[in-house]
Order: sequence, then C-alpha cells, then structure tokens
Amino acid sequence: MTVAEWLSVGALALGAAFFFTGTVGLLRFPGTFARLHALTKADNLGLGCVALGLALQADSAWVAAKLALVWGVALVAATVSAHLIARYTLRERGGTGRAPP
Amino acid sequence: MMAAAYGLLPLAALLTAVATAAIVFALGDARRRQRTFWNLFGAGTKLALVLLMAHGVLQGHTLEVAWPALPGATLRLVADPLALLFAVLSSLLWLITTVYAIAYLEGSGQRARFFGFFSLCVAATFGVALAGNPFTFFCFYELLTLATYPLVVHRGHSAALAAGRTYLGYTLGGGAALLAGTAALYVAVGEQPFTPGGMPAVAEWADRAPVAATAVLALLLGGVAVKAALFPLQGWLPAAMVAPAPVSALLHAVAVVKAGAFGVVRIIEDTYGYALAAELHVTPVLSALAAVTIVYGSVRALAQAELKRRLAFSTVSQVSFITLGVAAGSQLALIGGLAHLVHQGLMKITLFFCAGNYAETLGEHRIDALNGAGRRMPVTSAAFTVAALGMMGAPPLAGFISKWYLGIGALAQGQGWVIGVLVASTLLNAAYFLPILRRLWLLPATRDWPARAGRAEAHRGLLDPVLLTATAVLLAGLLAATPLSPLGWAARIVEQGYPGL
Amino acid sequence: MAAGGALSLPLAFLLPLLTALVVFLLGARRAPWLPGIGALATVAAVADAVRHVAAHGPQAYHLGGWMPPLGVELYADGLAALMLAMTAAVGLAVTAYAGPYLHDGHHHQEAERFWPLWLVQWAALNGTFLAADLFNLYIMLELVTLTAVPLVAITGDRASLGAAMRYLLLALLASLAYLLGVALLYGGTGTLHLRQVGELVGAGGPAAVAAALITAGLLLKGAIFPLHTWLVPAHSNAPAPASAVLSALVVQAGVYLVLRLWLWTFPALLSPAVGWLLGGLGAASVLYGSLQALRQSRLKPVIAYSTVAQLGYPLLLLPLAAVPAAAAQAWQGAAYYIVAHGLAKAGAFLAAGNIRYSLGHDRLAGLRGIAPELSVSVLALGLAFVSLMGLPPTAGFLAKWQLLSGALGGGQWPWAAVIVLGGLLAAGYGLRVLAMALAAAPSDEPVRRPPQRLPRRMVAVPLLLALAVYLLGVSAVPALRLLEQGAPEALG
Amino acid sequence: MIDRAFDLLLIGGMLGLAVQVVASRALFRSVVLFIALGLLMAVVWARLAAPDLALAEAAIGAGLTGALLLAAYRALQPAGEAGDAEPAALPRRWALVAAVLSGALVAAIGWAVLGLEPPAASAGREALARLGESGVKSPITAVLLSFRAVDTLAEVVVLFAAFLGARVVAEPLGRAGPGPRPDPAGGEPVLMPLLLRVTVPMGVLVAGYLLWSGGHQPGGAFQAGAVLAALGVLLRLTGRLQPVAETSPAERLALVGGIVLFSAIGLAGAGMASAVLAYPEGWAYTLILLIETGLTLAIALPLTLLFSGSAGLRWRGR
Amino acid sequence: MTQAGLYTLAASALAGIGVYGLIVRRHLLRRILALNLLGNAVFLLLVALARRHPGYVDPVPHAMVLTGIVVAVSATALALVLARRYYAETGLRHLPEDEG
Repeated sequence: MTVAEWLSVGALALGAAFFFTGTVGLLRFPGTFARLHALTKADNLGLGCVALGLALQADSAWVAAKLALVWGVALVAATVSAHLIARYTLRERGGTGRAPP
Repeated sequence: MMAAAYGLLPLAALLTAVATAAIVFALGDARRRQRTFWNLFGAGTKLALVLLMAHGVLQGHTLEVAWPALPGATLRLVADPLALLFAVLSSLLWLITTVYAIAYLEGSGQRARFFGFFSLCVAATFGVALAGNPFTFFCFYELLTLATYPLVVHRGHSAALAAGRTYLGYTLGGGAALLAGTAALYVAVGEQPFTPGGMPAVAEWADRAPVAATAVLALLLGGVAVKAALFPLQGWLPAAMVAPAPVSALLHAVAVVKAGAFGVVRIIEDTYGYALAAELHVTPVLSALAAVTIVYGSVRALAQAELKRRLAFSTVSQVSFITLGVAAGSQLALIGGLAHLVHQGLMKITLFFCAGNYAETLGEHRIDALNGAGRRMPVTSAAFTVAALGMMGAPPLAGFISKWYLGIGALAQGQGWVIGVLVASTLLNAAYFLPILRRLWLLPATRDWPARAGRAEAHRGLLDPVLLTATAVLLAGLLAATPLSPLGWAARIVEQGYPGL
Repeated sequence: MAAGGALSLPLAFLLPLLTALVVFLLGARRAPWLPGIGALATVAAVADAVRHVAAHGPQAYHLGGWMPPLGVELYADGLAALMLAMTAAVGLAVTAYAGPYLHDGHHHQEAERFWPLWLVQWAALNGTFLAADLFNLYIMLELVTLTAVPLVAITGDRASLGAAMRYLLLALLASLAYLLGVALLYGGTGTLHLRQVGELVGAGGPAAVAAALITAGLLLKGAIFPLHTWLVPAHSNAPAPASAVLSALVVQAGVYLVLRLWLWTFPALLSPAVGWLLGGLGAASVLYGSLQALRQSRLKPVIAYSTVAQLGYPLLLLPLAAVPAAAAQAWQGAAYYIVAHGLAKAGAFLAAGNIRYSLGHDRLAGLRGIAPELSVSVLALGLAFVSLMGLPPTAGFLAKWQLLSGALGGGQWPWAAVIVLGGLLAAGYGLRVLAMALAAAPSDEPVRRPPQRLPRRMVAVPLLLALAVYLLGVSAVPALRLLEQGAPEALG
Repeated sequence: MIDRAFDLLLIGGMLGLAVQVVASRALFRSVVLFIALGLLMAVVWARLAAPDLALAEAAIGAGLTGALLLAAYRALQPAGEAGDAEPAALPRRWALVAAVLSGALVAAIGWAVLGLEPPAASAGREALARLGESGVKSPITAVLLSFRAVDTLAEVVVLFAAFLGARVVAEPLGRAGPGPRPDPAGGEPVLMPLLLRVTVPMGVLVAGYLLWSGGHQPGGAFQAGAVLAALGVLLRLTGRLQPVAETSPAERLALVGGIVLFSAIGLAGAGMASAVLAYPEGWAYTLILLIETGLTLAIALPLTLLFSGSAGLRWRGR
Repeated sequence: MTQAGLYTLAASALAGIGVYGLIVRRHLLRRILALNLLGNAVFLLLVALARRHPGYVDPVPHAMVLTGIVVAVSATALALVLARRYYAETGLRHLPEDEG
C-alpha cells in the first residue's frame, strides 16, 4: 500500500470513529443542546475525514473536488439545521430567539 | 313489390303502436286534444294494417319480417292465421277501449303516462300474437308484463302498489321460468320457427332425452300458465283488478290472460306438437288443471261481493276453456278453444266496460248496491245482460258456440268428463251472473243516484264502446257459420294447420 | 420500425388528455365549449378505431415504433373496441350532462375542477382498454384511481370524504398487489407484453402467485364480492356525472381486465377449480349486491348495489370458458353485459341525479307523488332498470340470454340458476324504486315544494342513454361480429 | 464475504425499521423512522446497481414524501394535544388474521421468487442491445423516453392528476400545507438568508446538471425535478414563496406545458417519424432533452404545490 | 444464496410487514405509511430481480421503479391531503369500521 492509501485508511477510520462517538453522544447526552453539540461536531468532522479519505483514493482531482463540495454543502446544511433546532428549543424555553443570551 | 310491402306490414303495425306510445309520452299531460287524436289515429291505423294483413293472408301472401337479434336467435314476426286471430281481436278491442278510456279517464291525472303504456301494451300483445319463434314470443311476453305494470299501479295508492307487487311477483316469476325453458329449448334444438304440429327437431330431441324435454315443456307451460291464470297461479288476476276499468277490460280480460292462453297454444301445438305433448304425459295434467281452474274460478266468483272481483274470477274460469280446448286434443275442441279466445274477449270486455260504467256513473262497485240499476242505465245493463248470458253459454250467443265445440270435441276424443266440467261451469256461471241480472232488472232501486250533468245513462264515450262489443257478442254467435266469424276463422286455422289432430 | 395499426389508437388516449390539459390551461369558464369539442374528437377517434377493427381485424399500434417486448403496444381487438365505444358513448353523455349540471351557479369551483379530472380519466380509461403492456396498465390504473377519488370527494361533505378515503386506500392496495404480480411476471418472462407473457409464463408456481396477486388487485378495483365494500359509499355520495362514470366505466375497467388477463395472459392457469372460484365470486356478487339493493332506503345506494351485482355477471364467463359447448355464447354474453351495464348504469345514475337535483334528496319514500316535471327522468330511470333486470327488449336481456344459453349449453346449471335468480332480484329492487315513483303522493302531505327546474339537456341525456340500451337490444349482431375480431380461439 | 455481511446488515436495518414503523407506539416515531427507511432504501438502490433510483429515492421517496408526511402529521394533531391519540387498536383476533394473511403473502412471494428462473431474453437485454438506436447513452433514459415513453408521459399525468385531485379535496388555504410557521413574529433565523443564498443557486445548478447528464449517466428529469421541488419546499417553508388560492397562467403553463410538449412531439412522430412517440432520425437526443426540460418543471411544480397545499405560489422575497 | 435472492426475500418480508400494518393499524397516516412500505417492497423486488441476469443489469425494472416512485409520491400526496381534509371535517383520524 502506498502512503496515500495508508493515509486514506487512517482518515476513514478516524471519520468512522467520529461518527460513532457522535452517535453515542446523540443517544446518551442529556438535553437538546448537548445532543446537538455531539451530533454536529462529530458528524461534520466525521464526514470531513471520510471525504478526505475518499479523496485520497480518487482517480482525478475532479472527483476529489466533488467530494470537497459534498462536505462543504453538508457543513452548511448541518450548521443551519443545528441553528434552527437550537433556536426553536431556546424559544420553547422562553428565550427571545433573536440572539443567544 | 307488392309482396315486399306485405312483408313489412307486421313491422309497420308493431311500430304504429310503439310510435303512438312515443308520441303520447312526448306530448305530456297538458295537450289533451292532440293526445286524443294520436291515440285514435294510432289505434285506427293499427286496426287497418291488421285487417290488411288478414286480407293478405287470405290472398295467400307470406307476411313475415325477421332480423337477427343474436347469433342463433332471431326476432321474427309472422302473420299466420292463428296469429291474426289474436292480432285482429287485440287491435279491434284496442280501438274500442281507447275510445272508452279517453272518456273514462277524463279529468284524472297522469294520462300521458297511462296512454303511453297502454299503447305499449298493445304493441306487446301484437308481438306476442305474431311471434314466429319462441325467442320472439318470450321477448314480447315479458314486454307485456312490464308495460302493464304502470297501468296496474296507475292510481298510485297503497292498494294499487300492493296489487302491483303481487302482479309482478307472479308474472316475473313466470317470466323467469319461461326464460329458462326457452333458453334450454334453444340450447337443445337451436332456433326453430313455430311449426303447426310441432317442431321436428323437438320431436327428435324428445326421443333422445325425454326427461329433459318434459322438464323444458313444464318450464315453458309454467311460464305461460301464470298469465293464463291457470290454477294455482291465478292469484294475481283478482289483485290486478285495482287498476282502472279500461285496464281491467282490455288487459286483464283480454290481452294479458290471452297472451298466456295463446302461449299454451303455441307451445303445445306449434312447438312440441300435441302428439308429443301427450306422449310426454303433459296434456292430461294440463286438462286436469284447466278443469280445476274452471270450477275453482267459478266457485270463487260466487263469493265475491264486488262486481269487478267477481268478473275477475270469472275470467280465471273462462280463460281455462282455451287451455282445455288445446289439451283435449281434437280438432273440434281446438276450434272451440280458439273461438273462445275471441268470444271470451268480446264478452268479458263488455262486462268490464259495464262495471266501469256503473262505477263511473253511479259510483257503485258492489253488486248488492246495483239494485234497480237496469232502469236507471238501460243500455249499459242490456249490454251487460247479453254478455253475461253469453258467458253462461246461452244460445245463440258467442259463449254457447265455443262451449258447444269444446263439448263435442272432447266427446270425440272420448273425454266425457269434459261435458261434466262444462255443465258445472254453466251452472256456476248462472249462479253468479243471474243474481246480478235479477238485481239490475227486477229489484227496486234502494238508492237515489243523482244524475250527472243531466244524464241518467253513462257518457257517450263510455256507452258506445259497450254497445259495439255487446253487438259483437251477439253477431259472433249469430253469424258463427260464416267463414270470417271468429269460429269460421278458428276452423280455418285448425283445418289448415292441424289436420293431423 | 413501424407503428402497425391505426393512428386512432394513440389518439383515443391523447385527444382527451390534450383536451384536459388545454382546459386546465385556459380555465373551464373561459372555454366552456372546449370539453365538448374534445369529447367529439375523442368519439371520432374511437369511431375510427372501431371501424378499423371491424374492417381489418385487431389493430396493434407500436408506440415509438418499438416492437414488444422493448416497446409498449396499444392493442385493439373486438373486445377493446367494444369497451372503447361504450366508453365513448358514456363519455359523450356525461360530458353533455355535466355542462349544465356544473354551470348552474352552485358548482362554479367544481366545474373548474371537474373537467380536467374527467377528461384525464377518459384518456386513462381508453388507455386501460388499449394497453397491451402490463406496466403501462399499472400506470393507467393508477391514473384512473387518482382521478376517480377526487370525483368521489368533489362535493366535500363528510360522507363523500370518508368514502373517497376508503376508496383511495383500497385502490392503492389493489394497484400495489397488481404491480407485485407484474414484477413476478417480468422476473419470470422478461417481457411485459400481455400476450407474450401468456406465451412464456406457463402454469408453474410463480405464475400462479402472480396471477393470484394480480387478480386480487383487479377484483378489488372491480368491486367484486367480498372486496366490494368501498363501492357503495363512494358511488352513492358522488355527484351524478361522477357516479355515472365510476359505476359505468371505472369499476368495469377492473372487471374487463380480469377477463382480459385470464383469457389472454393466464389461460394456462384457468383450471376448472380456478374458474369455479372466480365464477363463484361473481355469483356471490350478483346475489349479495341484489339482496343489499333490496334493502336500501335511498335511490343512489340502490343503483350502487346494483353495480356490485351487475359486475358479477361477466365473471361467470371464467368457469364457462373452458367448457367448449358453453364458451362462445358465454363470451359474447359477458362482453355484451359490460356494454349493456355501462350504458344502462350511466343512464340510471344520471336520471337519479336529475331526481336528486330537482328534489334535493333521493330517499325512496320521498319519491311518492313525484312531480310531472320529472316524469322523463323517471322514465329514463325505469328504462335503464329494465336493462339491468335483463328483460327484453334491452341489451341487458340479450347479454343475459347469451350467458344463460352458455351456462345451459355447458350443462352448468348452478350458473344458470344464478343468472335467472339475479334477474328476478334485480326486478325486485328496480320495481321497488319505480313503484315509489309511480305512486301517488300521500294525501295528508302538504303541497310539495316545486322542484328545481331541470335544464333540458340534463333531461335528455339520461333518456338517450337509456334508449341506446334499447337500440342495442334490437340486435346484438353488429357488436358481436365486432367482438369476434381477435377473440381467443376457444371462444371464437 | 464482507459484501454479504453488508447486504445482510442493510436488509436487517431495513426490515427492522419497517417493523418499527408499523409497531411503534408513537406515530411521530413511525413517521421519522419511515423517512430513515427511505434513506436506507437509497443505499439499497445504490447497492443493487441502481444509482438513478438512489438519487430519486433520496430526493423524492425520502425527502419530499418525508416533508409531506411531517406536515400531515402536524395537521392531524389536535390542538393542545401532546401525545398521539390513536384510534383503538383492532381486537386481537384481527391481528392474528392479519398476521396469518401477511405471513401467507410472505411465504407465497418468497416461494415464487425462489422458484423464478431468470429468462433467457428480456426487454432490458434488448434495450441494452439497441441502446444506439435510441439517441441517448443512458439505458434508463432510453427506456423512459424512447422505448417506453408512453409510461413516462402517463406518469407525469399521474402527478398532474394528483395535483388536480388535491385541489378538489384540499383544506382552506390557511390550514393547508405545512401550516403557519411556528414563530411568525420572531423574525427569521439569522442563518436562513445565508442558507438560501447558498442553496438556491446551487440547487438550480444541480438540477440543470442532473437534467443534462441524464442523457448519458444517472440523472434526468425526475431527479432534476425532485431537486427543484425540494428547493420549492425550502422556499415555501422559509416564506419566500407564499401560498395563494389561484394558479397563475405561468404556473398553469409550467404544470402542463411539459406534458403538452411531450404529447405534441409524440404526435408529430406519427408524421415526421415512424409512429406516435417516435423521434425523427437524428433528432432524438435534442428532442429528448427538450422534453426532459419541460418535464422537469412538470414534476417540480406539482410536487411543490402538493406540499404547499395551495393552488399557486407567489414570490415574496425579503 | 445470491445477492439478488437475498433482496428478493427481503422484499417479500417487507411486503408482509406492509400488509400487516395496513390491516392492524387504523390511523390514516399509519395506513398510508404501510402502503408506502408495500410500495417499497414492490420496488425492491423489481430491482432485485433485475440484478439476477448474468452479465448485465436490466434497465427496464429500474425505469419502472423510477416511474413507480413518482406515482407513489403522487398517490401519497393525494392520500395525505384527503386524510387532512377528512380529519378537518369529521375530527376522525381513522375510518369507521361499520361502513360498507
């Protein structure tokens, strides 16, 4: 195996580990905010690692760029959805929802 | 060219009645004058066409029209002498009854509906008469059931509806039997035209499968026996008396029951043939049933207090003479039966018209209320008397002629018991008619009927038809020996068609 | 690459579809004449298709020029041509009737919505009768369902919404059962063309399972006992033109497909036992539907239950198809039954619609002393009922005669008994209705509210439909000659 | 080996989710799990060498269906009721009957598929062999728009019919669709404009790409339409698109224009080519792309409107 | 067992689950979910069967499923709209069993 391949496997394993911990956090943490924290952080990093690992194995730079794009879009989506969930939860508890206190 | 025109006559006559119905429906209730015109025009045209057909048959033309309804089933109208006997009767009486009904229903509601279905009934009766094969016969037979139903329930009250239910229960049940029988017949032998003396294919089939042939014959006869009011299937006829008088007169006294009796003739004589039916042991059963019906109807008639109901049971009894004539199996008896088909029609329609006149003019339906009505309504009562005497079989009236032929015909076949039935019937007829005559003429009036519109007698529109039919009763008896009398025509049918009997 | 058959085949699908689209595009209010034009064009296309079939035998049109199994075929034999023609007649009538019915001021919004739905449905029905491809049939069936459900619910009251919901759920289940069967058939034969599948499928286990699934789905769509429960609420709560279409065409398409598939695709599986099972279901429908119709207190449920009953008759062909002495006549009878029932039922529902439109209700007890203004509608109703009873001189009678002759000819007495008994029961419920319509008003009742005036066209259309049944009752020979085109050999 | 394990895992997950969808006590959970099942199905399609389906399933099967289900779930919750008030379950014996029935179904289908021999020839094999004649390079697009074009035409009509049907039965505007947003007074989340600024152009781009790529690789009008519909859902949810009671002429055109175009080109085939729905020699690719463009709108708009629960939509940007 | 065989069996199991859910659960939304499960089962069966051929993957079932997915979402959407309206008019989230 080449170095790139080793790196790729490492990145994939790391990504899987992030996913795993994120999922465990989602299931075990108390409260919406803590769960969100675990989920978004771990997922974004996990997806990033997986995308990186796959990009290292890609045939062309074009594919690698697409993988990067996937990660980027997922980041945007995760950010916004985490924001929305957090905001909704905050308002449920009587907050203003305009900005974090 | 001429022959082709003759060939289309049956269709033209049929369509005349159907078109009359359509026009009357389309005119609606309001346009009374136009409706009257079309009614009379239709009835008159039809009678003319039928007489033309009779002329054609006498000239030796074949009057036939046919078209395939299904592969293997043809709608076929044939004007043979037997068909014309019935067709002339129904067309003539249609015209007369139309006149009567126009007067009778003056001022009542739903007349467009009434006359529309009335015309359809006549179309159906005509189709029954001219049906050239069992399929066609069945079609018109069922159409007759349907077209009469609205007339039975015409008055629309609960009693009428209940009577209508009874009527349909019987007739549609009979229709189902007839359908099953006809379809089974077609499956067994294919399509065969009515053949005087029986269809050869049926004879072959009966040789191969006598049980099936008997069963089919029983189904067919069971189907037509309902309309012929043969015991024990007569229950609908008295119930249907709830209908207006013209309906009772034309349909229940003539068209419907005659369609049944006519069906018996077609099935025994023209489908199976008398010989085969006798071989299958069906005719003895049939004559026994006819005899029972004759006596039963008369006995029941005795007990009726209402005039129309008494007449209805009398019909039950009298129609079975036709069946008896067929089942006896001799030429003379058949002539008597066929003549009676016409005679009974003329007599019974007269009686019902008279009953209608009493009801319409005096408001009386019960027999015991008619004391002295003869002096108040002499013409009606005279007509009633003629017809009643004819029913009893008093010479020289029409009824005597038919009973005479029936009697000697049965004797010729060695069926002496038929004479007993005839005598019993005559006695019973006398027992239920003579008291009425006595009340009409001999007893003093117990009520004071107000004169309507300054008239003592019935309206002319009600009276003229009665006079006509009563005269016909008289003439049919007096002129029985002429070739164009009902008897003469019946003799012609039998001599030409059934020489083998 | 060549199309083969007549161009009018695809036109029969495309013309009503395009009309629907244009009506939607322009709005029904702006182009009230457009549905009529589309209907006439469709009728012309169907007439041309029928003429081609009659003159040149079965027509197979290969869409896109691709032969099956690659492409989708439209196929019109005599049976399909008859169905197309019947649909065209009913479709034209409904189109003519719905115009005044919807444009009377009460139903403005409904008019906007009714036209595109109905015209799409017409296209889908034509597609159903023409499709020779199992998957294409699936889409057509779904299209029929998805247009039929809103038609049921169009009045928006509680009863019709519930009925529509039940109908939709069951119809979707039926479609999926059908598609499951199709998946198995394609997996086993590699083709979706119905006759090719029939040649390849054999009579093995997978074929039997597929046939069972497909049949169950179609019986549900065809409302055959005991899968009929959805029909009555759906058909009796819909507005008149919708009821007419649903009962005369939509459910009949299901029954048509049962016949089509068993005779063309699964003839190898049609053992006597299977035939008896399907025929038995048909017989049960006939008897159960008729008995229920006798018990209803409103007019439209009577007619709806009569649909359940009438749908059973064509299925009686299946046990008879394998009996050589019975097959040909039973086949003609079954096909003619569908035609006769379609016309008569559409006429009956439209006539009932007039009664309801005018009186504001359709309770049987309330029909006593019905106004003379309604006499034509009552007459049409009565005429239509006579055909449903199978009495002469109607098309229903000729169909019954052929079916009965087939049953008797094959020595299959039980079916004959069912046919005769079914006719009697139909007479029972039909005349129960007509007796009420002929009855006089109860004398103690106050003067009745003057009924709402009926537009002329609404009066005429049901009567014309009913009269068409009588026209077909004078002779079935032309239709049956058409039916011979492409009939399966055993039935020819 | 590992492949088989992965398959088994997928199947196990799929069936487990399905059981949960049916058996779960909480309806909300069932809905969410069903959406999850849809995503899993997308993986299954990918596993079974059906990337077109994976795309469509993710966008339509899981995405849009999920959005519709959630909106409906919310609408079917009585106001002020927290939990799921479900109708009483059927009596036990019914459950038994159902179990027996569905067990028999499983057994029958299982038995049938195991006995099913793959046929020597198939429509699909012929489609692959004659792909060149279709004018496109993707076999699925060839089947959908050339070999079996009528199916596709009818299917878009199905979608149109569903839209028409939904117009008949829909609730009044205020109650239909996803309903009012939970915090109309609170203003918009700060990140929302950002999201839209990224997603909308990109979504359009992706849809265009999918549309164009359908000619030779996975993608096509369905997927493109689904992506556009998802964008529509997003814009409707964020209030950029407001529901209105009238369908505008432009919307009418978009709804049926694709179908009319498809039908018209199909009909023209009878004169210009060999048959209805055949393309003239050399024109196939262009015409298919044209049709697919029309269909993309004819798929996207009704889906969006079905979600919106309205007859039309109006742009109300911020 | 082949991969296709596995998935075909899974499809039949999925169909069973869907039908069971359709019968025993009365909530309209659940019934619609169950119908979708059944739909997925049919699609899975088609695609799995398409995978059995040696040397090629049959594109026709794929096209059928693609079509089927759109049909399914159309039907689901209509059913959901209808269920919502039904609930709005009647307050019921299930169909009364006594009808029919």
